[in-house]
Amino acid sequence: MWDFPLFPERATEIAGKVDAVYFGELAVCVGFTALICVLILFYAIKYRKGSTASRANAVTHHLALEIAWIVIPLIISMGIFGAATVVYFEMFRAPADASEVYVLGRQWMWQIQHPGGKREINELHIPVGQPVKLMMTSQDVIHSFYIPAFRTKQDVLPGRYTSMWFQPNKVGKYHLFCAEYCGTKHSGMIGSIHVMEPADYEHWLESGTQTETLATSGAQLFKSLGCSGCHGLNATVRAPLLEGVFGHPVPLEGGSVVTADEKYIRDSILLPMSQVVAGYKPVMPTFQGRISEDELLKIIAYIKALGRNERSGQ
Amino acid sequence: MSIAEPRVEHHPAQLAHHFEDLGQQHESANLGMWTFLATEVMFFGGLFGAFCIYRFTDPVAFAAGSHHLSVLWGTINTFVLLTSSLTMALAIHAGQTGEPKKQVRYLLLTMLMATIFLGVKASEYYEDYEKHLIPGPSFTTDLKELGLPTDVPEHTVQHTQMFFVFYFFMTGLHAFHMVIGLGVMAWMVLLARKGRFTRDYYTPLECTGLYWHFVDLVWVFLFPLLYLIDLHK
Amino acid sequence: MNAYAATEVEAEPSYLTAGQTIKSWLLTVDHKRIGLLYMVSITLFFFIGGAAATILRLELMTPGGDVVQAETYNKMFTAHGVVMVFFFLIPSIPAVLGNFLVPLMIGARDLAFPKLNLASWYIYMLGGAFTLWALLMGGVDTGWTFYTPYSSMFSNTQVMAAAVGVFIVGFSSIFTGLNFIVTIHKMRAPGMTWRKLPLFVWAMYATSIIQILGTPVLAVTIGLVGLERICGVGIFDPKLGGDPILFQHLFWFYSHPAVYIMLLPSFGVINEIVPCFSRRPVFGYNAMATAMMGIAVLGFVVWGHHMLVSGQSMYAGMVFSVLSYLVAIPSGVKVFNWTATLYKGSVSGDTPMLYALGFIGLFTIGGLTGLVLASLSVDVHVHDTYFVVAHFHYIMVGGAVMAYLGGIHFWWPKITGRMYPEIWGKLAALTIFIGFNLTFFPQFVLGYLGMPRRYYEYPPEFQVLNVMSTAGASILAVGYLLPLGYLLLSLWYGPVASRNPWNAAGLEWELPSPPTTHNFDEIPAAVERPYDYPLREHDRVDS
Amino acid sequence: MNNQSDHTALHDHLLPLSAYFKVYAWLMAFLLLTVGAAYVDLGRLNFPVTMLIAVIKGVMIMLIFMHVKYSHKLVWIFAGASFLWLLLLIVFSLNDYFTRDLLHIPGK
Repeated sequence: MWDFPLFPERATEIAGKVDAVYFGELAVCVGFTALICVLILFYAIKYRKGSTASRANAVTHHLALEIAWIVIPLIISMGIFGAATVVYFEMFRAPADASEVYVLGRQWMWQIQHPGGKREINELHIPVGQPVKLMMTSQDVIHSFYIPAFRTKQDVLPGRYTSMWFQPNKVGKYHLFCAEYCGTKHSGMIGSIHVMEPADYEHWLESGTQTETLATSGAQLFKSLGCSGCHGLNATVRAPLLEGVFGHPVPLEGGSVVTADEKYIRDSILLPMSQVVAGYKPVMPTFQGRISEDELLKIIAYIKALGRNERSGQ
Repeated sequence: MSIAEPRVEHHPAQLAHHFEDLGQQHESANLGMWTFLATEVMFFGGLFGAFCIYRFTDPVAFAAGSHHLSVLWGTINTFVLLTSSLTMALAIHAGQTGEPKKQVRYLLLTMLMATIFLGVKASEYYEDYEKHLIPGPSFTTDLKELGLPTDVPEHTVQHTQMFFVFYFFMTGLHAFHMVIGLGVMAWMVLLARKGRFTRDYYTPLECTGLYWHFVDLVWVFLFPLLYLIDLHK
Repeated sequence: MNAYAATEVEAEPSYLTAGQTIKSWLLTVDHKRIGLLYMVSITLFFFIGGAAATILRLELMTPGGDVVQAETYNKMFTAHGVVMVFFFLIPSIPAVLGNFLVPLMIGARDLAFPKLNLASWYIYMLGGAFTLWALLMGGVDTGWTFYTPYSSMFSNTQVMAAAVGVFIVGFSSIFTGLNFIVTIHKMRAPGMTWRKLPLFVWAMYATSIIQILGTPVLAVTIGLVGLERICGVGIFDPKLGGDPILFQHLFWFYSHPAVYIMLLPSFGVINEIVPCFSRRPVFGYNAMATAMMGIAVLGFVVWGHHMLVSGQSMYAGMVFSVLSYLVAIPSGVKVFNWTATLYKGSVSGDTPMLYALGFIGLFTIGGLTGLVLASLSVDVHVHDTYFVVAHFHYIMVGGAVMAYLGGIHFWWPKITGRMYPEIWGKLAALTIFIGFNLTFFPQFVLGYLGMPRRYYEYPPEFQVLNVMSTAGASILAVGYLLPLGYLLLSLWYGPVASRNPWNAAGLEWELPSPPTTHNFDEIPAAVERPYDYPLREHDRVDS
Repeated sequence: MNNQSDHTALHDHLLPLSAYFKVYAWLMAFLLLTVGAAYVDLGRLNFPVTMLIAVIKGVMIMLIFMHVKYSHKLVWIFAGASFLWLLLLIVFSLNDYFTRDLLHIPGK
């Protein structure tokens, strides 16, 4: 009975840093709580009603003391703030070489799609030691993707992408929870993260039915939805070429510049009028309602793949 | 309210049992009204805040929505409401000088202005209804009718509808405040006719005035936000 | 106990006996009677919320679902949250003790607007009726936070009835706040300057600011949710073009300061009890008053720390995080000042003091763990876990409820004219303290382990800690039933209380227990400085 | 602050009628100005100019029509505080919207 855990497993480097900040905070908490409790008990006993302790020279205010207990906690808390914030930025700034996995939350399951095209439900298999970035969205209400062993969590919103990343350093099976209340079976929206040796991971990837990569499916959609009719090299309508666009700045009509990221591509497909590339006519039709979240992810993967190629001319 | 008050014989009729003198009572009522208005500012303020944020996220849709409103009627209504504020200020002035006839006259004028405002507002609402601009299932999705460029995504239509959600919520809430104001003013007219408001005691009249000026103040901000800011586009 | 027996005989009837009909209670404009009306109603709601909590704790004894269905569980935590937050904690100290005490403490015959005060009780009851109706008609399953788009587009439960109840009860809170602000500004006795105000009155003033400026935003937000739910027009649901994060901004703009609506009044109560039972003026009066006002203002600009993983921008998260640390400083000042008040005092451990000392300890833990939650990276891990649940229960139960009970015991003789049995009082205080810690301390551990909140089922390795928590909850339940029993009995069997059984400073203690309907025959003209506690003679030399 | 001595006499802010008419004239002038300005394309300035005029109108209504100018400083504080709080709500919310995607991390 007494072999239950009191502290969560730690399976990323970041988790260690979060724990370090937490332990620092815990020390402050315990220290101050102990100080207050000990003082209260000590005073309550020493100066109990009727005790003979001297009450001479009692004061009702003491400026220096009061300044001290404003300034000292302020310094300590700013220190905590600084440390916690540094780790926070590390937690969400993904390295460039992270492989991308797509996550779709819905009542009440997690649908996960690997860049190679492999799909999973409520399970995520990843290789140890490699950074993985999750691109997440929801089909209905707000969910939250939470892996306690990685000390990381991010709300998953409908109509918008959110992201998180991690680099597991320990092989094992870890809890995946939905942390944002999402309805009746909220507590059933759980799963596991399987961190595997790279060789096992390769083996796992090859097992089961082989599907095409996301980018390949995206390429097919790009043709079948008619995108290539305008964005292709031999197009009759002049539209921007998408080769090498991803991750680069794009000048817009009206003078502003945006970086072509997932959000920009998604917006351009769904809301083409909102950010027209400088020098082009606003002629692209919207694909709102004609394309599913799933298909959007594939097209984004395709455009990303194009982006990794050399910029292929104007 | 019970009257077991030891010094009751010194007290004027309008003085409630728990106040020391009329000055204290008047100041309390005045401060209470201001506190209430602070609450009202935040009440409308939440809507203003949400409106501003959504306008920031989709200016095109909000501009398109705004273009459906009639600047002419809006301006006329602003004129009417500002005038009603003037007549209300004059009614209070008449309260301060203790002239019941003038109090009644200016209150009635204010009520007339308020009625005109509400009439104009109602006709604007009716026009919106005819143009299928009432949010909900009957809201038009015809891009031409909405004045949106062809080829905009569904979201822009939704945001145009959202403009009207805020338009009707904010102006409706404002109109609701005016209806309450009309009721209170009618009551004040009755009291004023009985000569209840004298140089020494016109607190209810003053509070009504504060309320009415606040209603005017809200409109001073609603009018440009809803009708004007996107007019040049 | 005999020392407390009344010696004086009052000629004028007390406010309790000045009219015995039901009508004389339901149509009363006497602030003291309205305070009692509130006391009865919020006690009712406290036990309704407590019953819901009992079901939650029973269900969580085992990892699987067994006691109730998942739907029922979700409805129960929603009922627990909505009832406890909006119908118990927010009105608790202001509407009961504040109503009763503010006029007495400042030397006034009543609040500035007695009829408005009665109206706010009726508004409270109307809001309560809507919410109870929602619970009886099948319940609500959105959580007390009503997050969109779940609440507006997905939930099939009685969201609207509950939302209307919360909307309505907000106005009760606004009117109470309005009444206090005007009363404190305009009804003080001559000589009762701001620097002579008891800190309880300062606390009520700071609370009222939040009530009048925060609550309307909640009301309008609920209105928008209702509009989206009923008319299906897009406001917060992304499918209809809305932004659910905006709901969270508007909701927390009220609901974070609402925590201070619960907490500032508690500070006020503790500020009265600690000096009285230490026989010392409160340490650092100016700092105490300033700290409360500072909390009221700063508390409005930290709401985004509830949204650090919500999709809010990182930069906004940083701003909210750093401001959250700043709001912790005045809370720390208060804790240090209370501790310093004990120093060289003459401390006695009567029941109110036990609650007060318990409050200081529990609030310290609750406040400090708040710093853990406000730090960006650690919050990513513990956000929406039992760590949060433990933290806010330390603040709201260990803080606000302890202070409320402490205050009820402290002023019970003044309110009812009777003494409660001291030994039972001490026993209950101790039971609550132990039960509370056993219930909620394991939840900190559970939270860091990663158990998310609002979970009906959970992985088996969390069971032992959950069983501990449930065991604590049953002790806590006994602790709460005890005062209900002996306080009620004391109304008939308790010894008659004197004017000032605690030998406390403050205008309210110069009045008979219970006071007359009009409080003061003559408004007091000269007012001493607050907390004028000289050391007892025998403590100066020896005893 | 002593309550009894502090109660201002009731008659002390009786303004001449001309004051009200003067404010009314100014309000009308600003109404025409703001409608006129709305038709002119001032680029980014349209919004601030329109709001500035609204604020000026609002301040005039509060100072003269609502007698704030002649009131106790408490009224100044209350009138000011409500708008300050509204500003807090709007500024701190917009702070989120303006800084989203600043770091090109989706969701941050």
